[in-house]
Amino acid sequence: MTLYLLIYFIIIMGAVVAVISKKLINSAIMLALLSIGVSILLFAYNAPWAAVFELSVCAGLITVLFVSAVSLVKHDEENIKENRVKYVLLPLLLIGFIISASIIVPEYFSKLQIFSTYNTQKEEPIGKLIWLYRGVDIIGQLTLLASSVFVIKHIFFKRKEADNGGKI
Amino acid sequence: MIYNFPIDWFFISILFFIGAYCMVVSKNIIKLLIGFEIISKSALIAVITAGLATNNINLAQNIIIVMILVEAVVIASGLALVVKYYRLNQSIDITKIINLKG
Amino acid sequence: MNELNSNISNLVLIPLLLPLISGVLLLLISDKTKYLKEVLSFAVTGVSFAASIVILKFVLQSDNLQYHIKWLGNLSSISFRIDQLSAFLLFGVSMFSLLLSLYGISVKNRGSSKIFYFLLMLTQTAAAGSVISDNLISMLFFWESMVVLLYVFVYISGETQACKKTALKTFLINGISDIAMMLGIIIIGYISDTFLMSKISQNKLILSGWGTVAYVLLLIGALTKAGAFPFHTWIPDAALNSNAAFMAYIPAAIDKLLGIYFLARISLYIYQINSTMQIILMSIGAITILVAVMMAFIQNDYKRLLSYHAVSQTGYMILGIGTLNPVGIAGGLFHMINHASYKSCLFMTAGAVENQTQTNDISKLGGLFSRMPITAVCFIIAAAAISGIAPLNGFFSKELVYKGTIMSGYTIFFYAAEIGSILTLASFLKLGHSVFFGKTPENLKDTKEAPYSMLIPMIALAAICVIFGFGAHLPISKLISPSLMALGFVADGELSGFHFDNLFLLSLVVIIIAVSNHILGFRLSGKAYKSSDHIHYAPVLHQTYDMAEKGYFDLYEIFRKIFSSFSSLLFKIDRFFDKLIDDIPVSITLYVSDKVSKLHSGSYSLYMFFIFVFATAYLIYLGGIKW
Amino acid sequence: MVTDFLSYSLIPLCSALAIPFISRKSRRITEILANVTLLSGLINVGYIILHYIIKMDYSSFTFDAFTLLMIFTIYLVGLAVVFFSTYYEVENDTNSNSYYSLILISVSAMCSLVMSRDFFTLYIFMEAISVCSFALITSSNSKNSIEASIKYFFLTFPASVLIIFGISILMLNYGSFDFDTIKFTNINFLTVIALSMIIIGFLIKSGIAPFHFWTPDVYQGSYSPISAYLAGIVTKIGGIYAIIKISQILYNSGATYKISALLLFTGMLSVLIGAFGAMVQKDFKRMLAYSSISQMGYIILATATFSPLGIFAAVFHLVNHATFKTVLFLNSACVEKNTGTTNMEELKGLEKKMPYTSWTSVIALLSTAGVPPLSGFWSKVLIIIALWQSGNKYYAVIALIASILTLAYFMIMQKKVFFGKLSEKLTEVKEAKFQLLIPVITISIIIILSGIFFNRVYFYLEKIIM
Repeated sequence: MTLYLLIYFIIIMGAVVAVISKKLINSAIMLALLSIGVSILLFAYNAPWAAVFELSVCAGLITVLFVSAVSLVKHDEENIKENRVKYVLLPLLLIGFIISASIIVPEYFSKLQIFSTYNTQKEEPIGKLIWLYRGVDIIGQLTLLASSVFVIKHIFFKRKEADNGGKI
Repeated sequence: MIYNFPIDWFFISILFFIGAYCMVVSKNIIKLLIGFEIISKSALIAVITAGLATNNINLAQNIIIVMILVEAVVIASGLALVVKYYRLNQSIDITKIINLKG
Repeated sequence: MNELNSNISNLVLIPLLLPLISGVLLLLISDKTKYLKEVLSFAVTGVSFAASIVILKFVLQSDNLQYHIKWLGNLSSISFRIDQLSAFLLFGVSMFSLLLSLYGISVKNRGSSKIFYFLLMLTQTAAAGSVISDNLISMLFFWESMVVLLYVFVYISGETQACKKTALKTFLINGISDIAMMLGIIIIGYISDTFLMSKISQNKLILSGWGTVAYVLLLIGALTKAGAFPFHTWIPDAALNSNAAFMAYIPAAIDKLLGIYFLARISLYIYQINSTMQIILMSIGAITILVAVMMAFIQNDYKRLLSYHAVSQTGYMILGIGTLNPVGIAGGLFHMINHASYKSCLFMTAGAVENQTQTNDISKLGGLFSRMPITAVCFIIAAAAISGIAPLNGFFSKELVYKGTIMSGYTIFFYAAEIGSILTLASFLKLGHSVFFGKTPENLKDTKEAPYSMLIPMIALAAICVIFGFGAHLPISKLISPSLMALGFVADGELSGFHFDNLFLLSLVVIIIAVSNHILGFRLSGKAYKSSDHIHYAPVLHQTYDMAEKGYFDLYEIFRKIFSSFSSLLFKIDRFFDKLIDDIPVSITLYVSDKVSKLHSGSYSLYMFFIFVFATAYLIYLGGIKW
Repeated sequence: MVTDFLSYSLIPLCSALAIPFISRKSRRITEILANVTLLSGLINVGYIILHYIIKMDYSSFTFDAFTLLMIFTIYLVGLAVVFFSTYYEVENDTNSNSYYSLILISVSAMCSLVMSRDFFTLYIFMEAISVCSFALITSSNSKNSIEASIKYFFLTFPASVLIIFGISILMLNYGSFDFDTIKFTNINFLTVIALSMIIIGFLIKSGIAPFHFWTPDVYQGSYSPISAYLAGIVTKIGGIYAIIKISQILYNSGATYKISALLLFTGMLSVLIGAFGAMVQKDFKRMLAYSSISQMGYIILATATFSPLGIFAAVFHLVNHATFKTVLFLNSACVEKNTGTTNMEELKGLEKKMPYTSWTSVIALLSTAGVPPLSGFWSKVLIIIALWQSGNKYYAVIALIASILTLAYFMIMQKKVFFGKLSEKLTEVKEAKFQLLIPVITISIIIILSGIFFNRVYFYLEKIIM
């Protein structure tokens, strides 16, 4: 039980620091920490496949994307004068939220749990599940990937006269 | 390690709050995207907790895998939009784009 | 008798349709033709007069003449039924139309003269129609058309703006009273569920509940047409603003005939009126006599004085009809035709004088006897007739009326009538003396006699006064007693004939009083036309006279004030609703839509905040445990 | 997944993927390929539907009417937009050929969304559609379009999170998420909460009242044909379609009191905000955006009654709204291209210079406002009757009054833009190219025909509730 609390603590800390940090690079790194925390949690909940994907994609790819985007918009970062008050305020608000949520949320969801009727007898193996029962999602993922390719291609379409910057 | 459904949802709500706060408050679009990312993580945890509560973890894993893919695609297009916005406006301050109003 | 009856029956249509068609044709004739219009109208009225005489003769022999035309399917039928009374009236109406078409030749009107003749002939049609129609609805139809013709008649008979106002006043008074009459007729139709007067007269209606309401409404209609007391105010104004031809034709003759005919019909033929209503009728008659004659006495305008006398003479007829005994009714009817003749003759003399001297003010006139002898003679005969001097027709009909009032027992009305005739004689002495005798002012030195077209009708009417006077038994036996029988009253004893009884002596006393009063007035003021001043400026009378002149008692003025304030109130209410429905909703909509579009300030963070807040609010609402 | 229409979603997907390889040299081939695929799909679906509508015998009708109708609308609007945009920017060919492949992918994603039979597939395809539309919005490469796209990206993001939360709660109750298992097993409190979360998610996605903040900005800012595409079909399929599906699940279970109360309130709110918002708008496209919020509100009102007639009216209004909103936005695109501005103050008396555009948009406007002979009237009447029959009479009355408001602001706009006196700046304006008018005219004809022959359309629509 304490292990979960520890993992959750890491995740919450990662999130808070990611939001508060002044420099984008720090917040990107903190975001990676957050993803790693989530994948550990998944391992803890013995969902290995999900954890691996989470680790590789979110911690890896998305962090890389973020870092590259941050580096791309580097010189503009200085002149956005964010007043720090907003971010300093976050921890206080967070503590207030935690206290109030701790009263309402667990009690509400335990009541919800009473209602839940479903309980699988036998678990299908994940392979069969993905391919047979959730076969349709494959088409979904295919369309999604195709659309993402064309999205990137369309957004960075080289106009003859206007645009100069190519892809990163 | 005994597992407790309401506690998980308690932490999910906290994560959701942090993400929401970040998205509402921050001026820098990248910071917005980070808030976006935090909220997606909370959704991910929600799915796995539901899987655990009715112990059909494999279905939860399946959904999480697809969600990760979706999240990656969306973040990629989000960042592409940000880069394009930067290319056009030379700034990534969300509070500057208010000429569509009324 | 039947085939005779059939071709006689379409003879009925002649006094009706012939003037109508020729009137319309007349409009087509261009103005340039000389005298064609006058000749045509004279011929048409002559033919219709002849037709009325033939009908009269026929009706006197056989009982009555029926003629039905289906109209609007069987919803209502125009049915004519000429009994002796109707024939008598038809005769009177056609006679006066004939005389007036002759008189009209030398009268100048606004616009072309053919409109005058067109109106004259249409009035003849309307009057003939309303007199002979048996069905109340068809009578109403002709009666109401008279109102429009009246309006146009007054409108074209004068140039001034005041003439237009009088036309409107005439139209309103007559129009409203006609509406009252229409309601009365509808109620009668409702009570006796038939509109045919002959059928109703079988079982006469009694004055109870709706009956009284109907009777009162019809009474209003009849009195207005006859020009009795409360509704008479348009006649003096018309006298001032319109020409003599109109005054001689409608207010003097046609209106009196129709009004009293209808009064006779409703109070004697359709209804069995009780004693209270009788008193009311007789008191209206008496009041009309006194009030009108008092007003007439002080006038200095030739035609206005005559118009007030016309109103006062109506009082005698109403009094006569009101007595409800055969003698009184005969007196009323006889007085009706007599009055028409001498009043119309007097108005013609007024027209002649006005035509020759271009003024109506008697103070500027004088000594015209030597210059306009024929007009003067006719004036004297007519004046004598109206004031009831012995051998003339006025005396006989007034004598009958007096006998009727005495027999009915209410002698107070008799005294009122006598005082009335005294003042009538005094005012005519004043008029005659100031216009025809005395010193002629220098500018009237060379006035010549009026043209023949005016003189002939005057002479004819004066002759009628004399004939009806000396040979009184002729009209009574031929016209009055048959129509009495038609009304269901039998005249016991000899109606006509000259008998030296105290009534005759009384009339002599009346003459003496009037002459002495006139001489007194003359001595006092030294001027003929001022001979009425000693009464005019008497302490109490003076104020009432002034108020009457300014129109305080005039029903029409009172209503006009009330209505004008009422309409301004309605206008305010309308403006209020208009604002409520148009302006307020539009401004609210624009205000709200402005607020909604302001909500979109374009800033991303505000939008994001709203979305998160509303999403959580919805979740809390939906997520509540008790679903 | 209903597999008998699979071809409708796979063919556009394959042609989209094929485009970069085939049209290496010239753009013409891309345009032709895109048009042909959509045209063939439309003809195919159109033939099936019209065959039944005209013959009116539904004995051999085995398909799912609702899906078929949706696919027909998707292909109709898709083809109109593609055909329009091929001739819209001929001079400086700004659209890369990825523009057409993106549209084809979004068409295929929408078709597969319509065919999906469980919530998670619904979610995936919804995400695919929104990703495509992010890119499509930016295709005019102007500041406004990028701003619109970013706003669309961030403001509709909470929708997907809420839907995932809903799905996770659904997992507590059911092993799998497809509609039939949910519909026929017991619906307890937990399912109601889950479905309501999903409904809120889709409300945000379809730009309904409290979450309507992104709609005006996106429709005004985005590339004109794409705003027609978005308003016409994307927000409908990606948003309201799912809500209608959920109402089909819930409509005879007793547990819907709270959800229907909420949806009624939301529908009415969006009708009013749309109507009032549109009253004072200066920009033609922004006014159309507000009017589409209001019309979407009507659809939500119809679904909120959770009655067969309600669903019937909602579907019919959805199809109608798709047709006349596409016409209006395409016309606004023509107006913008020819006169250079969409500010209603400067546009006066357009009818004299651009008769076809004006008359087709007048027909569309009248149909939106619900003027009798046109199809808009029938759907509005059905909505009001559904509201009345399901007992909430006040909403019916307010809906009626709001439709008068709609007529009001359309009349104001019409008098100002089309029928006023020709302003001097517009004297040399020419009518839009004929090719740009073909899609608009065909859709107007469809509006008129479906209005006049409503009884035939009625029998077809009846199949949806069967």
